Amino acid sequence: MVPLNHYLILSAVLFSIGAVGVFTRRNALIIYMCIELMLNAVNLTFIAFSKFLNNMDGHIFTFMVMTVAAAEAAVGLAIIISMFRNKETVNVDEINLMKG
Amino acid sequence: MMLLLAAGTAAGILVATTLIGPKKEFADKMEPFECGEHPIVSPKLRFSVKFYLVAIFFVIFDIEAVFLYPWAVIFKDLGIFGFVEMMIFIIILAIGLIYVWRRGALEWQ
Amino acid sequence: MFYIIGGVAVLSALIMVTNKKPVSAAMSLIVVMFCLAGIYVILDAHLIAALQIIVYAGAIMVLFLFVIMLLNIQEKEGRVAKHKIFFQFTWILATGYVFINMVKLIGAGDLPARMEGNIDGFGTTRVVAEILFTDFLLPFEIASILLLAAIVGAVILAKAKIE
Amino acid sequence: MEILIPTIKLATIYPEIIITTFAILVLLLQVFPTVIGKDYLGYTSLAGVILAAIITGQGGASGEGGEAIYSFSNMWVVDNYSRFFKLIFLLGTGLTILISIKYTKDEGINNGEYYSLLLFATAGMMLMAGGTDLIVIFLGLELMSISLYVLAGYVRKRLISNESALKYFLLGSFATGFLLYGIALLYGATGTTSLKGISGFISEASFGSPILIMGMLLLLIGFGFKIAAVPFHMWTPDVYEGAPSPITAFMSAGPKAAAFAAFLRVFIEALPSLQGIWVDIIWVLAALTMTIGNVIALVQDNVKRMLAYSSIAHAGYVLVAFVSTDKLGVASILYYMLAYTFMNIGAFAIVIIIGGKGEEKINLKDYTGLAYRYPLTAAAMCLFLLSLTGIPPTAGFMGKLYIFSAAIKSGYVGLATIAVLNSVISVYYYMKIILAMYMKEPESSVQHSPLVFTPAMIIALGLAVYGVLRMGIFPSAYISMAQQSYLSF
Repeated sequence: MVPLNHYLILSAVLFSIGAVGVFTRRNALIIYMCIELMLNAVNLTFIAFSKFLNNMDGHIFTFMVMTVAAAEAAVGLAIIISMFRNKETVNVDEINLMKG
Repeated sequence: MMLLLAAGTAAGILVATTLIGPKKEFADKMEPFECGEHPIVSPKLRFSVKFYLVAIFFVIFDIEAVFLYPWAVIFKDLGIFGFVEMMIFIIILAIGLIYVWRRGALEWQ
Repeated sequence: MFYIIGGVAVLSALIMVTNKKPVSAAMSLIVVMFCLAGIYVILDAHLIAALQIIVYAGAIMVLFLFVIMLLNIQEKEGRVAKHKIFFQFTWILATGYVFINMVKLIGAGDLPARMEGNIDGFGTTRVVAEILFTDFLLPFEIASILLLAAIVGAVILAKAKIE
Repeated sequence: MEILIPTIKLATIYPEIIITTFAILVLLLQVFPTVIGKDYLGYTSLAGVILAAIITGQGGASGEGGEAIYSFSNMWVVDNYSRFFKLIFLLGTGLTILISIKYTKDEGINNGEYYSLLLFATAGMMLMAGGTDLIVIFLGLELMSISLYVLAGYVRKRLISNESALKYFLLGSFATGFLLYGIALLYGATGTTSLKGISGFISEASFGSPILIMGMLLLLIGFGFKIAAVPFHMWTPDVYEGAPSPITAFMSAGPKAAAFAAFLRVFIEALPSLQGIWVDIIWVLAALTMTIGNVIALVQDNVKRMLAYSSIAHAGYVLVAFVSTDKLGVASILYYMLAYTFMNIGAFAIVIIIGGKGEEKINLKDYTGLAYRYPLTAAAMCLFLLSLTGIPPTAGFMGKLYIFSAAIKSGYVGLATIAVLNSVISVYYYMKIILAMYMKEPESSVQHSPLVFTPAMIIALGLAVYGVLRMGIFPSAYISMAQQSYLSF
C-alpha cells in the first residue's frame, strides 16, 4: 500500500507547478489552465485524506470543487472572449492600461 | 507484467521510427495537405461565438446531469424529502434554461 | 503502479507549463486529468474517478480547446524584455523554493489517527449519495444557484449583442 | 439500510431564499415582456433587499433570545453575529442598487441581469457569514466571486472594465486555489470540515501537526487575497478603477465585509488554540496594509484609485481589531464595518454623480471649485471624507476609536500607535480633495456639465449621510447591538 505521504507529495508538487506556471506564463488562457491544475491537485489531496481518514466527506468536497471549477471555467473563458473581442490579444503583458 | 510488455513494444517501435525515419522538412511538405495545390486559406478558420456559448451550456448542464447520477442511485430510500430536494435543484436550472432560451442565446442562424 | 502514473502526471504537468503552443498545453493538461483519474481509482474513489473524466477531461477541456480554436492564437510566446527575464527567473526560483519545502513539510507531517474499519463500498456512488443528499443538503442547493449565476454571467459576457 | 433524514429548520434561511427568489424574479422579468417596464427592475430588486432585511432584522428563527440556532446538520447558524453581518450586506446592496439605477441607464447596461447578479452576490455573502462549515463558506465565497467577476466586466465596450474583470478573475481564482488547499489540509489534519469539529479536535489533540499549521497558513493567504491585505493587494487598484463605479462601491463594502466575516469566524471559532501563531502574522499584515495603503494613496490623482487604496488602508484598520481576538475586538470590527459601508458607498455615490457619462471626469481637477457650483454635494463629500479620516463628529471616528481601544486593551499598543499614525497620513490625501473643492476657484477651461440628481441618488446620499452622522453622534444604539453580536458560541 502506498503510504499517504506520497500522495500528498505528488499533489503538493502539482500544486507548486501550477502556482509557478501562473506567475511565469503570459497567455491568459494558459494561466487559467495552471489554476485548473492547482484545483485538481487539491482534489487529489481531498481524496487521499478521505481514503486514509476513512470518512466520505472528502468525496463530497471534491464533488463541490468540480462544480465550482466548471462554473468558474465557464465565466472565466467568457471574460477572455469578451476581452479578445475588444483587443486582439490574450497576453497579460499587453493588458495593462491602468498602471499607476 | 503483460501491460508493461505491450506498452514497451509499442513505445519501442514509435521511438525507432522517429529516430531512423528520414526527416526532411521543407515548406511544401509541412503545409496542410490539399491534394497537391498550395492551400489558399489558412486552415484555422475563425468561427463565431455561438459555438462557444453552446459549449458553456454543455458544461453547465453536464454538471447538472452529474448531480443526478448519485441521486438516481438512492432515489427509493430518500422518499418525498429527496424528491423535493431534487425538484428544487432541477427547477433552478430549468430557470437558467428558460432564461437562456428567451435571451436568444440558442438561435443558430 | 501509483508511481508510474504519478510520474506521468508530473511530467505532463511540466510539459503543460513550459509549452509554447496553447493547444499542446491543453493536450498535456488532459493527460494530467486522466492520470489523476487513474490515481483516484487506486484510492478506491470510483465515483470521483468517473466524474473526473466526465467533468474535467470531458467538458472543461473541450471548453479550453474551443476557446483556443475560437481565438485562433498563433502568436508564439514573444521574447521577453531583458529585465523581465531576470525578474521572472527570480520569481520562478522563489515560488519553486517556497513550495519545495512546503512539500517536504507536508510529506514529513505525522498523520491523524486513522479511523479503523473500512466502510463497505468505500468509494461507491451509493455511499457518496447517501451523505450528499442527507447531510450536505445546503451545499447541494447552493451549487444549483452557483450554476445559475454562472450561466447568466457567461451569457452576458459572451453573447454577441445584448440589447 | 434506512437513511436518516436530517431535520431541516427552513426558517433559518428565509433571508437567503428571499434574495435568491428575487434574483430569479428580476432575471425572468428581464426576459419576459411584462407590465413592469425595464427600468423598474432596479426597484423590484430593491424591494427584495428590503424584505430580506426585515426578515433578518426580526430575528428569523433565532428569536430574541439571541442564542445561536444550528440547522442543516449544523452547517448553518443564525446568531446575532451572522444577522448583524447580513444587515451590513443588505445595506450595502440596497445603497448600491440606489446608486446604480441612474448609472446603468447612462452607460446603456440597464438590463435585469445586472441586478440579479448583484442579488446573487449578496446571497453568496450571506452564505459566507452564516456558514459554520468550510464547505458552505467556500461555496458562498465562490458564488459571490463569480457574480463579481461578471459584474466587474459588465461594461463590455469599455476596455478597462474588461481588463479589470480579467485581472480580478485570474487573481481571485488563484486565491481560491490557495484557500481550497488550506481547507484540504485542515480536513486532513482534523478529519472534519465543520468549524466546531476542528476546534474540538485541536483542543484535545497534541499541539498542531505541521499539516495543520500549513493548512492554516494557506487559509490565511487565501483570505488575505480576498480582503486585499498588503502582500496580496496588487489586484485591488486596477480592478477598482476598471470596474463600473457602483460595482467598485459594492466591491469595497460588501465582499470585503463578507471576507472578514468568514475570516473571523474560521480563525476565532475553529483555530483558537493556534492563536499564538496567527495573531503575530495578522499583526504584521495589519501594520503593512495600513502603511502601504495610505502611503500609495498619497500620490494618486485619480479619485477612484485613491478610494481603492484608502479601502486597502481601512482593511488594515480592521485587521488591527482582528489582533485582539476577545469580545471587544469582534464587536469593534462589526461596528467599524457598518460605519465603513455607509461612508464608503456615500463617497462613491458622489464619485458617480461627478463622473458623469462614461466616467471620464474622475481626476482631481474635476472636483475643483465644486463647492461654488454645488455646495450641497460638496458638503456631503466633505462629510464622507472626514468620516473616512476619522474626524470626531463622524461614524469613522467612533469606529476607529472603538478599534484602537480594543487593540490597546488587549495589549497591542504598538499596533495602535501605527494605526493612529496612519490616520494622520490619511488626513493629507483626503484633505487634497476637500481643498480642491473648497479653496480653488472653478477654472473656466474645464467645462462642467450640470450634475444630474435622480430621486434614487438623493435617497442613497441621504441615507449615507444620516448613517454617518447617526453613528457618529449617538453611537450607543449601534455599539450595544454590536456588543450583543459578538461570536456567541
